[in-house]
Amino acid sequence: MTAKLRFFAKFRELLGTDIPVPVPEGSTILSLVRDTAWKNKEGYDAIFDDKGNFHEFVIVMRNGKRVEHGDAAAARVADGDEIAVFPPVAGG
Amino acid sequence: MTAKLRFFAKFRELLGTDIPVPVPEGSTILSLVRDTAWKNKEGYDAIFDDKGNFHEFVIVMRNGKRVEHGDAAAARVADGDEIAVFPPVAGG
Amino acid sequence: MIKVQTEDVDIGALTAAAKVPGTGAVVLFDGVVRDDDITEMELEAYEDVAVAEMEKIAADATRLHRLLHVDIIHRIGRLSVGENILIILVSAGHRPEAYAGSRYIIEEIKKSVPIWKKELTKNGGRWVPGEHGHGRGKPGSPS
Amino acid sequence: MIKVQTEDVDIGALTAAAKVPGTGAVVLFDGVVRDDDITEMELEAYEDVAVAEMEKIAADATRLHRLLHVDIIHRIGRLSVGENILIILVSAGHRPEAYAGSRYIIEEIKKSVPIWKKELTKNGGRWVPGEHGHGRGKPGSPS
Repeated sequence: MTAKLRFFAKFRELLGTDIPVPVPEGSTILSLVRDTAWKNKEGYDAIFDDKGNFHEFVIVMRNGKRVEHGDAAAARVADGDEIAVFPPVAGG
Repeated sequence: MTAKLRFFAKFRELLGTDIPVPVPEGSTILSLVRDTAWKNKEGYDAIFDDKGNFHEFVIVMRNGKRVEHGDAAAARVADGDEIAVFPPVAGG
Repeated sequence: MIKVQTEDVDIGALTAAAKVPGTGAVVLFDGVVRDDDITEMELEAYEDVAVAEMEKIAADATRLHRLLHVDIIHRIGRLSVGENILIILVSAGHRPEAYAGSRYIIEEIKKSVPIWKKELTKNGGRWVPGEHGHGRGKPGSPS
Repeated sequence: MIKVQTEDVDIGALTAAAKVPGTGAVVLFDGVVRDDDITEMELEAYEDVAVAEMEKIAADATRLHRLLHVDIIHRIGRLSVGENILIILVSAGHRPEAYAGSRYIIEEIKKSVPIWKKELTKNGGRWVPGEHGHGRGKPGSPS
């Protein structure tokens, strides 16, 4: 079972993007992003606070739909999911 | 002594425009416009009410500056003046 | 550029030229002849006064809304459905000023610029009534 | 046309094409790279989601403001000072709808469309902070 992790903007610079990741049994959105971000301390710190929760401003999506931080810890990742993590948008 | 009378839009259709008019001694803006408009009843009625006053909506200018109706009856016409009379504007 | 003219406008070129230093937002308003069962529209202006009034409006808008650039081109003569009647192009550092400045200009033009429109239909013509009864903003106030 | 693209836009052609039947007013918003001591700007999008979100915004604007036509073209990639970043073009029967619809679209784009800008300066780069801390309108509300 694999998922794709996508980071954008500053998070992309620190962690890369379009990252295929194997999904261990029982993975949640939160655990999968944490495990992936862990490889780069600066990238991890950009996304998570010191309790391992998403910073308030971080936006998380699964397959293009917003996922609330409160739900990310319980939402199981399914095969083929695209999980996107990004800072506040600044287009226009 | 001559002045130029300019009518616009519907008033122009009825009365013409760029009309050079001799200015009799003591002419006011009101009297000069009245005398000129008199030649065409429909034109006159478009501009004046049955007391010979400008309809409320009529705009009068002398040399590009607005003249209040109340002042038009007293304002003496000077040689070379350009008097413009027109209905409410509708540009844009 | 503030003009009353019969010719059409090159909107692409005009927009490119509006990007003066400091520009972050450009807003273009394009008033178009609407197909309200008309064949054509005929526009007439008291030209010198119309240009002077539009120059005053542009200066006021620039001061009030901190604009960096203003073009106003009002067309006259005979125009077909879909043709440009009025182009207002403003540049500003940021979007709130650009939108507000553009809107200010069109509303003031409607109030005070001596231009008239006649709709030509199959059955003749009809002068379009102004949006402001007294034609100069507040009733009775000289400009 | 709702697009995220690297190429520039032909504003003249786009404006001409926006004059669909019933159009009386066209409003164009053009967001431009401002010369805030930067050399260039680099834009990045979560493309599929950005396009879907802009399509939703265009549909909402059309319904709320009775628009007749909407184009939104957001550019990405590396842009120089003075280049177009975002073109919003709306048509309506009358000007209040056109202005309000245009303004609605830009404000919603700022809130919710996943696009990011990095200002490149002589000393490196700086990600532009969003105008909305939470990036999706009301804090905590899913779109």
